[in-house]
Formats: sequence, structure tokens, C-alpha cells
Amino acid sequence: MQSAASFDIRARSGRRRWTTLLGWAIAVVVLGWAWQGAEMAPSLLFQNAGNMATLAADFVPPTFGRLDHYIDQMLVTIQIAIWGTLLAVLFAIPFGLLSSDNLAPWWINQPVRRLMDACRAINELVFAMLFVVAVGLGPFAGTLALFVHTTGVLAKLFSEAVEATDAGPMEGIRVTGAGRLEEIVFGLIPQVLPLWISVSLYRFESNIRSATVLGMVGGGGIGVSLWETMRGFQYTETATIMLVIIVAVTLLDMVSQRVRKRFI
Amino acid sequence: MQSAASFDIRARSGRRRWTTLLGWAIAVVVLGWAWQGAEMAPSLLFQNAGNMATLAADFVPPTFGRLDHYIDQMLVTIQIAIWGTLLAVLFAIPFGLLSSDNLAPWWINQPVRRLMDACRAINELVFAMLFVVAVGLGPFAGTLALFVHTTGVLAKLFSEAVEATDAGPMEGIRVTGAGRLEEIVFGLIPQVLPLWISVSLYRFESNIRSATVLGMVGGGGIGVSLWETMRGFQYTETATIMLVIIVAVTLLDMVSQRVRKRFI
Amino acid sequence: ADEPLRFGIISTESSTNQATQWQPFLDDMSDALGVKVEPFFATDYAAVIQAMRFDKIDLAWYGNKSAMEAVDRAGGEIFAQTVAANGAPGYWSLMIVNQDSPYNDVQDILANASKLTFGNGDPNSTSGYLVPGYYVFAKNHVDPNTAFKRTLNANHETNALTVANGQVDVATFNTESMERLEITHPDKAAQLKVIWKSPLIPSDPLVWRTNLPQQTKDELRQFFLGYGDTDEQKAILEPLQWSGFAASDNDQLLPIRQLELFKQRAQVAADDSLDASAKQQQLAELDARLDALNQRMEARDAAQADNTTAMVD
Amino acid sequence: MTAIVSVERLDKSFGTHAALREIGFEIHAGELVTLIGPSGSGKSTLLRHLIGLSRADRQSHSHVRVLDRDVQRGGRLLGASREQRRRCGYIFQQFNLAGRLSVMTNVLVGHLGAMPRWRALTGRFTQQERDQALRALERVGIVGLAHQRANTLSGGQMQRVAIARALVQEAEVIFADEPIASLDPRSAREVMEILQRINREDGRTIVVTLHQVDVARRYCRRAIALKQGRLYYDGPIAGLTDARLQALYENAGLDELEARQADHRFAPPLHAVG
Amino acid sequence: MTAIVSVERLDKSFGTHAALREIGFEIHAGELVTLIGPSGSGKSTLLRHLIGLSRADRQSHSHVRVLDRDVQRGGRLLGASREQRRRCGYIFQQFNLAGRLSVMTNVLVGHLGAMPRWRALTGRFTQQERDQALRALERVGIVGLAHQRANTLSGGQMQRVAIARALVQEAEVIFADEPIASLDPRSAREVMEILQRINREDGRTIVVTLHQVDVARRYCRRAIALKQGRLYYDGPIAGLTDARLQALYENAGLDELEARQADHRFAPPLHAVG
Ligand SMILES: Nc1ncnc2c1ncn2[C@@H]1O[C@H](COP(=O)(O)OP(=O)(O)OP(=O)(O)O)[C@@H](O)[C@H]1O
Ligand SMILES: Nc1ncnc2c1ncn2[C@@H]1O[C@H](COP(=O)(O)OP(=O)(O)OP(=O)(O)O)[C@@H](O)[C@H]1O
Ligand SMILES: [Mg+2]
Ligand SMILES: [Mg+2]
Repeated sequence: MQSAASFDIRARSGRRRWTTLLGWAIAVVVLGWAWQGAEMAPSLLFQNAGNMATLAADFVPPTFGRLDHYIDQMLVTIQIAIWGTLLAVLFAIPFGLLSSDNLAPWWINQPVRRLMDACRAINELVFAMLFVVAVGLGPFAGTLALFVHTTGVLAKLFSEAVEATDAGPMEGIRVTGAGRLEEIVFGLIPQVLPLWISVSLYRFESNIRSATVLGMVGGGGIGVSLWETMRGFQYTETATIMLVIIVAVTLLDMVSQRVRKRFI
Repeated sequence: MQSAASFDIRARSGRRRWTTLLGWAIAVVVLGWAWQGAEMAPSLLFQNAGNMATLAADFVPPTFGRLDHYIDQMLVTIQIAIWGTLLAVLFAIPFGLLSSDNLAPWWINQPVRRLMDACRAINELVFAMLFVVAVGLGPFAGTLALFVHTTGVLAKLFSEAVEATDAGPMEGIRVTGAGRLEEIVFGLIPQVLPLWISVSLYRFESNIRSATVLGMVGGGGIGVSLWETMRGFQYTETATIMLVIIVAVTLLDMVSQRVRKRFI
Repeated sequence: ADEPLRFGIISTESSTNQATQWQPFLDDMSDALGVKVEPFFATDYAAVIQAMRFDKIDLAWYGNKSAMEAVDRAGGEIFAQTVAANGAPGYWSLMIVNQDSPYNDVQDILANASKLTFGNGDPNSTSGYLVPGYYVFAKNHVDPNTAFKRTLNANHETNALTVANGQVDVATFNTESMERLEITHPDKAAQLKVIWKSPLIPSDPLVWRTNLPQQTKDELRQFFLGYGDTDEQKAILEPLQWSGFAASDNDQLLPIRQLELFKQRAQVAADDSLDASAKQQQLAELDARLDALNQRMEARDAAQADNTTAMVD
Repeated sequence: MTAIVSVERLDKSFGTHAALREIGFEIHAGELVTLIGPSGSGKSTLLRHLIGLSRADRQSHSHVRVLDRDVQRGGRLLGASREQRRRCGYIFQQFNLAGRLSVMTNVLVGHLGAMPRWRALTGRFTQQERDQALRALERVGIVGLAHQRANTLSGGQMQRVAIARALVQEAEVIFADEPIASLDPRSAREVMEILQRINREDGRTIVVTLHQVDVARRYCRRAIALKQGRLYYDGPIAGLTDARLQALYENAGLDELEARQADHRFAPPLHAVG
Repeated sequence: MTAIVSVERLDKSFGTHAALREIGFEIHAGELVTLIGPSGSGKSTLLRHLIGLSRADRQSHSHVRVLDRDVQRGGRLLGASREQRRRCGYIFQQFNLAGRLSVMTNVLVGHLGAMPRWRALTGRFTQQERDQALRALERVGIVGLAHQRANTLSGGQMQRVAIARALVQEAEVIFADEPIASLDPRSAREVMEILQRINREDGRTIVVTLHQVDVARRYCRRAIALKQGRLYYDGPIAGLTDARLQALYENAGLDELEARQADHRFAPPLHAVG
């Protein structure tokens, strides 16, 4: 019996070794191909590290003259990001659940996934333009563009968290005669909540930093200022703005920690 | 006994109701404040939906004349994204573990977290410029900039997945006398792997779409083309590029599904 | 030299770059100079200028504003400028309104500003922001940020589309973008009415780093200035919408510098956070620099009554 | 006497491993049946098929009927109304609690099937429902832990929460998968007495998996025994003689052929009516 | 006779709930001790303190020593070398397997403490280690499942994987938390016999939590009983008379005062040497 079993192991690991080897070979080829495409040349980085130091020196010392202004702009960005993210979370919950293959059959989850793929793949600028022609220039158009893109991202991340859950607690609810929705509310959500909160807060944070869309539609905000001081070579101002952003991101990370702690 | 317990419940829920109410009140105020800042005016969206349709019509039919070229560019972007993401994953694993508060004490996890916050908060253009002055214009500088930013993002998401895990399997390893690292490799990684894979693939995908950095440093890729056709009002070309991106993202999503399936 | 020549190409507001459009020209350049030419197509100038500063690129094609930064910060020097396909030595900034708009000139607009929404350009745009800012607003002593009911900043495309759709009453634009819009979206272009056209804005310059070997410089100058004569070369330049190159130097930037200084002066004047004496001092300083610029420009005008200075009216 | 549970030719394989083979039996209203068998013999798998959590093999002629409705046939689940599902309770071997929710919420969940939809979804339980949950917790002796998070409980406490949840549901049929495995002798006796009481007094039908044969003998009149996925015995518990039990549990690791011989030698399967 | 495990004045509270109060005892080399008590009495909590997975209360004078080294003192864990930790094995009540890994890997993990670091981290197990893991699986009767994923096992199979892991570790002291709860009578007997054999033949010290008192009586000579977090009995198993056992398990839900009176009335705690 034992020898049979250990034979079985060896045979299996023989087969496994083959596929593993093939897998590694493919990986090496792909990485080599990508190495060329990305024109990787790590040595340069060390040879010319001095240049980086010189450039970095341009950023110090930060000038705090316009700090008030930047804080105001930070607040504007936060306002926009709040609604862009909140709407996205509200939509990503149903879409995320519908694109999880442990909750929805393939003829639902596949189309929903493709829709979400499109929301992510289509450039935010395109959405921004679409919304600009409907609601005019301004932060609202930016909010909407952020919302659509963020929905695509969150739905994907939400659904992958759902697929990684343990089926036990949901089965525990199912057998009480509860409906599908109750099963999700009481069996699934408690499991995924910490992760959902953490990816939502991450997207909130990255929406705060997303200057591009907002700048494009005249939405304003800190990202636009950052961009402009950088393009204007006012690096000491840039440094101040970055500090404001770092502080905001840090505070957010701390809030995020505390919120998540309540659910872990 | 029972009445005592149910009294206890009522007292608790009384206290809870107060804090809950306060929480909701704060949320409503913040949302109202943000509503103004974001200049939300949903009605506009419906009034002028026709404009959106008109603009959207400009994107059809896509022109496929330069499809080959776009596919080439897509491949370039994928090459860059592969290395940018791979390096980020390699660095995000230790940083992510070190910033998880169930693995590292606060005097390690707090500084590491702040470092990662900075990696995310500092604009990619700043990193791009730093690397340009060291390694010159081109995809390599873009790859490095993507790498630093992505490390910040992944370390955060990795560590939050780690904090949401079940301690049981790790304890199971710990009592065998295994070291901390073995505990992580055998007890923790199997639990978080599906989620780590899914967020890594998400970042890979979003690095493919990240035109900004690559465009800025002359790194090329599909994002730059997208940008330029849009600036040139060549919307039918834009549509083609978006189709290429959607197809790539969809393929990636499917690969991602299959890879993750092996680990769930 | 065996080192390849590194050529930075920025998408400026007056062009889009496609590697494929440039390739034949770059091949010719490589043949003529006998070195490999390595192009970098970038969407933003910041990184390219820094690269030039640390000798990571040898020459670059910039917009006027970015060329100024390259000259000031990165040891760059202008040696040539492009000549448009129609022979025009530059392009023009525009103010546009909707076809149905009752307003027909700048005075109408300024008179009714408090009722109107204004789509201003990106603050770094020469034709979308700097030029109209000076000629339309500063010269008329109007502050666009306060005069209009609402002022927004966006890029050319968005501005044009929103004016065509009637969401913005008046916006800045330029002739190059207009030409492209007329080809790609004749219907949208037909919705627009031009109510103001600026003086000529010099076309985009080519900049090399000053510390390039003299021999390389000579070869480059020779190649660019001599290009565009044969039919083959014309065919190569056609998709780039040029007919050739003309010699130029850092003085090309003088009008831009003037506008830039004027913008700074306006900012200082409007800055309430400065106390009166500091403000006075800064303004005086800026005025002095403006004067110096004016003198140089006059001197240059006198020397060569050239088209490119037509901006200063 | 109506058949409350009826199983016909149930086959289930996991990959090449046959977990259940040609299982068939009937259980009638008001019975308290024990399901026994060695570890890995397919008891949990069988119970999961009865409640519709698992599907039998596709090509099989499997048919499961519970409470006058088809649960599955030929490996296809047949949809059940909420009301019908509410009438079957299940106590999981691994408890399947929502670890982050409180004990109280985990028990209240037993009401979900019987609540109006909107209240269920918003988690608004009435005072009456709460009182009932507390009574169930009291019955299993852990009323004092109502506010503790389920994942901080001791093993036996979790098991009792799972039992309280099933009690609250007031199901007509209860499938209990080793409900006393983690309990001390006294709690185990209490739980078995609760099951016996709701079986006798309220006429509920109960199928309970047990490893402790003496407990099974004390509380159940009928036993169904599985061995390596096959029905090994079905009849009065008294018929499970020591010899039969020994054959049932022995050679758990033997391969099929020998096991089959063993069956014939020691204890030919009986298919008695309970 | 040296004290392999020595516990002094161990106090542990969760919030306001005192899970362990003033626990003290010694266990000597080669003993096979059973730890019994009602559900929720603190058995698992106590074992977790012995192996250093939980910390006693900060203000307490708690002191735990195992295998001649301090595990914790006054609520502070004292670091142990890998070698020292390897010498203690633990079988968890909830198994604590890595659900996504195979049975084989879950068992091989028992070697980690004794392997060179680089092999441990890369998961390169030698043939000898694999053979040893297979032998352990064979001993608990599930060698055929070596390649199955741990989270698809039946309850009893998981439990046996957890036991095999501890066997592979070849620890000098084994703490087993209800190792037979989910096992059928025969497997349970086999597991207890394995524990007995390694206790007798290899001289390993074993502390095992059991709910089935008859099993405890058959295999162990000494019993430690907990009730509501207090040491209720410590002495020869024969001293656990039926009256004492009844008092031990009764009134699990009673509040403290009454419980203490009960202790005095029926069975004053004994602190005999085992
Ligand atoms: N998802 C699965 N994949 C593969 N094998 C499985 C799966 N689920 C169960 N099995 C196998 O099916 C057999 C029956 O398992 P089951 O859980 O029904 O046993 P059981 O009789 O409940 O045992 P126990 O008394 O140990 O709980 C076991 O050998 C188990 O390993
Ligand atoms: N993390 C925790 N937070 C709060 N209470 C806890 C925690 N862990 C354990 N407890 C409580 O401590 C008490 C003792 O638990 P323990 O798990 O030691 O019991 P046990 O004797 O092992 O019981 P069982 O036989 O049911 O496994 C229980 O009342 C339990 O609810
Ligand atoms: Mg089972
Ligand atoms: Mg326990």
C-alpha cells in the first residue's frame, strides 16, 4: 500500500515536473522578450545616480507660501473623489457580485465582466469628454468619469475577493431557507468586507491623485496644481504639494486602518 | 438569566444606536459638503444625453487601417508593463509583509507603511524625471517609474489581504518549530495567494493602460497613440485603439481567471 | 561619432506625432549625418527638458513655451524652426463662439462677460492661454477669472466641442487645431464662429544642447536648412504638414518671453498675499525686465524687418 | 406513514473516487435516525445531498425527495421555494458560522427563511425573534455569550451556536452532522435530549450522524450505516450487533475487494424498514 | 523525575471574562495526562498558553515552563529557539491545516523545524522525509489521500492529517486538543493507541484533551480537570469518581458563586502528584 502510494507520488511529481519545467521555460522566454522591449539596462541607474541627486536637490527646500491654497485644492479634490468613489462603490457591489463565478452562472458573469473590462479599458479621457458634452465643463464631469472607471476597477477587485471566500458560512445561511440575497448579506459580506473596504479606500486615494481627468475637464484640484508647478519648473512648490498629498494619503491610510479594524 | 441577557442586549444596542446615529450624521454632512464641491447636478446628465450620443457616434465605425501598428504598440506596452509589474511584485512582497500589523511590530510596520504611502503619493512624473536623468529617455525610465509607484500600491493591497487572513494555519505551522519565514510560506501565502495574484494582475492591466508616464518619457506604447489620436480628433482611430485595449484587457482577465483558479 | 544622435520629439499643441510619420524623415537624417538617429516621442516636455539638462538627449523639437524652458534651464539653443506646408511662418490663436451666438467681436464679449461662460486654455498653452491672455484681456484691462460668470480651463479639443455644443459661450482655440477639426469633424467646425485672430505666433523651434560638438552642430544645421527642396523630401515632410525648415535663434522666443513676463506681472499684481512694498518691488523688477525685452525686440526689428516679429503690433 | 426523505440510487464521485454508491433508503415522518459509519465513509456527503448542497453524478439515476418535493434527480438540482427550504434544518460538522458576526446574529439568522424579505435584508429582527434566539441559546447553555464574536468561541460553544441556529429555524426535518463531536458528556446528553424532545413532542423528523455508538443506541431506534460509500446496514439499531459494528469500522483502509468480501462474511447488508 | 511542564498561577482574561484563574500544576517526563472539563472551561486556552500561542494577563504572576525553558512569565512571551520549539508538538482542535495545500504538504510541514533553512523555505523535502510523512499517514489510515487538497477532506480525515503532522515532528512533548472528537470509534481507538505507544515506547510526554471520559479512563493514569477556568481536580484518574464527574460537568451555565459552593460540596479539588 505504502509503496503504491509513494510510487503514485513519484509518477505525479514526474508529470508535474514536466509541466513545471515548461512553465518556467515559457516564463523565461517571455521575460527575455519583455526585457528587450522595455530596454532594461539596470547598470545605467547606478552609473548616473548623481544626476538623480542633483535633480532631487531642486525640490528642497519646499516653499510654504501658498500652503493654504494647496490645502484648499486638496479639499476640492477630496470632495470630487468622495462622490466619484462612493457612486462607484454603490455600482461595483452589484456588478462585482454578478461577475463572481461562485454566485452567478457564466451567462451572467461573463457579460458583466466584459462590461466591466470595457469600463476600465476605455480611457477616462473619453468618458470625460462624453460627460463634458452632457453636463458641461467642471468638476461634475470629472466626478462622473472617475465614477465609471472606478466602477470597472472595483467590480473586478470585489468579485475576485468574493471568489476567494470560504463557502461554509454561505451554506450555513442557505440551509435556513434564506434567499440568495440574505445569504450574501449574512454569509458573504462579513467575509469580504475588510477587503472591500481596503480596495475602496485605495481607489479613493488614487482618485485623489488622479489629476489627468480632472485637469482635462477643468475640474481643478490638487492634481492639476501639482502638474502645473512641475511643468513650470517650480519644484520647490511641487515639493510642498507632494507633502500635502503625502499627509492626506497618510491620514487616509490611518483612517482606513481603523475602519478596517472594526471589521476584521 | 435570560432577562438579564436581553437587558444587556437592549442596553448595548441603545449605546450602539447613539454612535451609529452620530456616524450617519457625520456621513451626511460630509457627503453634502462634497456634493457642493463636486458641483453634482445629475439632472443635466439626462437633459443632455443626446449630446453624448452625438459624440459617441463620432467614434463609429472604427477604422482598421493601422491595426497592425496598434497591435505592435500594444505589445510594446505589455513588455514594459511586464517588467514594471514584476519588479513591483518582487518588492511588494517583503514590503507588504513588513507593513502588516499581524506580522511586524508597529515600529516596523508604521515606517514601512509611510514609505509605501510616499511611493504612491509622489507623482509618477517626478519618478519618471528622476529616472530619465539617470537612464535617459525611453521605456526603461518609464518601467522604473511604474515599478516604484506599483510597489507602493501592491504593498498596501498585499498587506491588507494579509491582515484579513485567518491565524489558524499560521499557528499550525508555528508549533512545528518552523521559523517565521516558513510560517509565512506555508501558512500565510496559500491563503493570500489568490488575492495577491488578482491584485497583481489588476495592476499589470492598469500599467498597460498607463499612458501618462510612458508618454511623458518617450517610452511609447499604445497609451501614447490613444492620447494623440484623441487630441487629433481622429476618433475613429481612437475607437480602434480602444478595441485593441479592450481585447487585451479581456484576454488578460481570462488568463487571470485561469491562473487564480489554480490557487483557489 | 558612433554614439547615436538622440532626438526628443514632443507633441506640441500644433501637431500630433506618430512614429510612422516621422520615420522617413529620420531615416534621411540618419543617412545624411552618418549616425543612427534615435527618436523619443514624448507627450510632455518636462522629462525631455530634464533629459537635455543632463545630456541625455542631443536635440529636440519643442513648442515655443517649452523651448524657452529648455534654453533657460537645460542649456539648449534654438537653431531652426519649421515652416508650415502652406508656407505660413507660424500659426494664430483664435477666440471662438457658437455659430448661433449673437456676439461677433471681442468688444461684444467683454461687454457681456458677466453673463458668459469662458473656456480658457491650459495655462501652459501658448495659443490657448498666453496669447489671448495678453491681447484680449490684459490689453483691455480685464481679468478673465473675475469678469466672466464662469471661467474654466481645458484643452483645445474640449473647448471647441463644448462651444459647438453650446455649453460654453466663448473659448480660445488656434488655427492648427481648427484645420484639423475641419478635416475630421466638418460638422462641428461648421458650428464655430471665429471672432478674433491673434498676431502670428512663430512656428515650433528645433533646439540642440549647446555643448554639442561644433562639427555635429554644423552638420545638423546643414541638414535641416537644406531639407525640403526635392520632391521626395517634400513628400516626406507632407504628412508632418511642413514644407521645410528656416534658420532661427533664441531671439525667436522674445515675444513669448514678453507674454510670459506679462503673465507673471499680472499674477503679482493680483496676489493679495504680498504686502504692498514687496509687491511694488516685484512689479518694478518685472517692469524693468519687460523694458529690457522691449528694447531688444526693437533693436532686432530694426536690424531685420522680419515676419516673425509681426506679433508685436 | 409518508416518506419524509426518500433516496434512490444515489451516486457521487469526486474525480475517480466514488464517495457514494447506489445509496437508497426512506425515512418516515417522526423518525429519529442515526447515520453511522467510519470516517470518510460518506456521511456528510450524503447529508449534503439531502439538503441540496451537493449534486449527485450527472449520468446517475440518483433521485432525492424530501418533504414531498424533489430535491434532485439525475444530478440536477430542482429549485425549491424559500418556504420549502425553510422546512429543512441542517447542523454542519464544521459549524459554518459567520466568524465575524456575534453569536446572537448567527442564531438570529435561523429566522431569515421565515421573515418578510425587507426585514431579512436589513437585518431588522423583532423583539419576539430575539427572545426566541435567546431561548435557543439558553437551551444549549450559552446565553451568556450572545454578544461574543463567533470566531472567539471554544469548539463546543461554536457547535452549540450551530445547534441553536437550527432550533430557531423550527424546521420539520433536521439533518445534524455530528452535533455532539466537540461537546463534553453532559452537554452532549443535553443536546441529544433536545433532539429527542423535539422529535417526540413536536413530531420532527431527525437524521443525526454520530460517532459514539453508545449514544446512538441510547437515543435512536433506527440506524443507517455507510461503509466506503455503500449502504452497509439499514434497520433497527438493535440489529447492529457488536460483530457487525466491528466489521463496519474495521479495515477502513482496505481496498474495495477485500471490503466487499468482509461485508459478506460478517454482516450481509440488511434493508429493513425502520 | 523532572518536571517537563510546569505552570504557576496562570491567569487569563478575555475582556471581563476570566478564562483561566490561578492555574498551577506540573507534568513529569513520560506522563500521559488527560485534560478534561466542560465545554468552555478553558482547556484549549490553557494548552495554547503552554505552547506560547497565547499570553497570560499582564499583571499576573503567571509562569509557564516547558522542557526546561521559560515559555512565558508575567504575561510576557520569552523567545525560544527553533530547536526548542520543535520539541513541542500541538494538535489543534480546529486542525489548523492549510486548506489549499495537499494532505502530503500539510504533513511534511511537520519537518520544517528540523530542516536546514534553505530547504525549508524552498519546500525541498528529501525522499526520506517524504517516506516518513507517508508512514505517518499510513499510521492514521489515510495514506491514499496524500494528494487530496486538505479542504476537501472529511472531518475525521482532517483530524488525522493534523495528527500525522504532529507525529512527523517527533516532538518530545505533545499537546493534543481533542484529537479524537471527529473520529469513529475504531479510528479513535487507533489514535489513542498511537499516542499510548509513543508515550510508552518512546517516552514522550503527552497532554491530551478528551470529552469521552471512558476513553480517558482507559488510556490515561492522571487527569487534570478544569471547571470555569479553575483547576478542579488534579490526580489519578481513578480519583475522578462518578460523583466528582457529575459535579464537574453539571451546571455549566451556573454563575460563579454557586459553582464554587458546588465544588466544595461534592469534590474538593485534589492536587495529587501523578
Ligand atoms: N470536494 C471533495 N473532493 C474530493 N474528495 C472529497 C470531497 N469531499 C469529500 N471528499 C471525499 O469523500 C469521502 C467522504 O467524505 P465525507 O465528508 O462524506 O465523510 P464522512 O463520512 O462525513 O467522514 P467523517 O466522519 O470523517 O466526517 C472522503 O474520502 C472525502 O475525502
Ligand atoms: N479570543 C477570545 N475572546 C473572548 N473570549 C474567548 C476567546 N477565546 C476563548 N474565549 C472564551 O474563553 C473560554 C474558554 O475557551 P476554551 O476554548 O479554552 O474552552 P475549551 O475548554 O477548550 O472548550 P471546548 O471543550 O468547547 O473546546 C470560553 O468561554 C471562550 O468563549
Ligand atoms: Mg463528516
Ligand atoms: Mg477547546
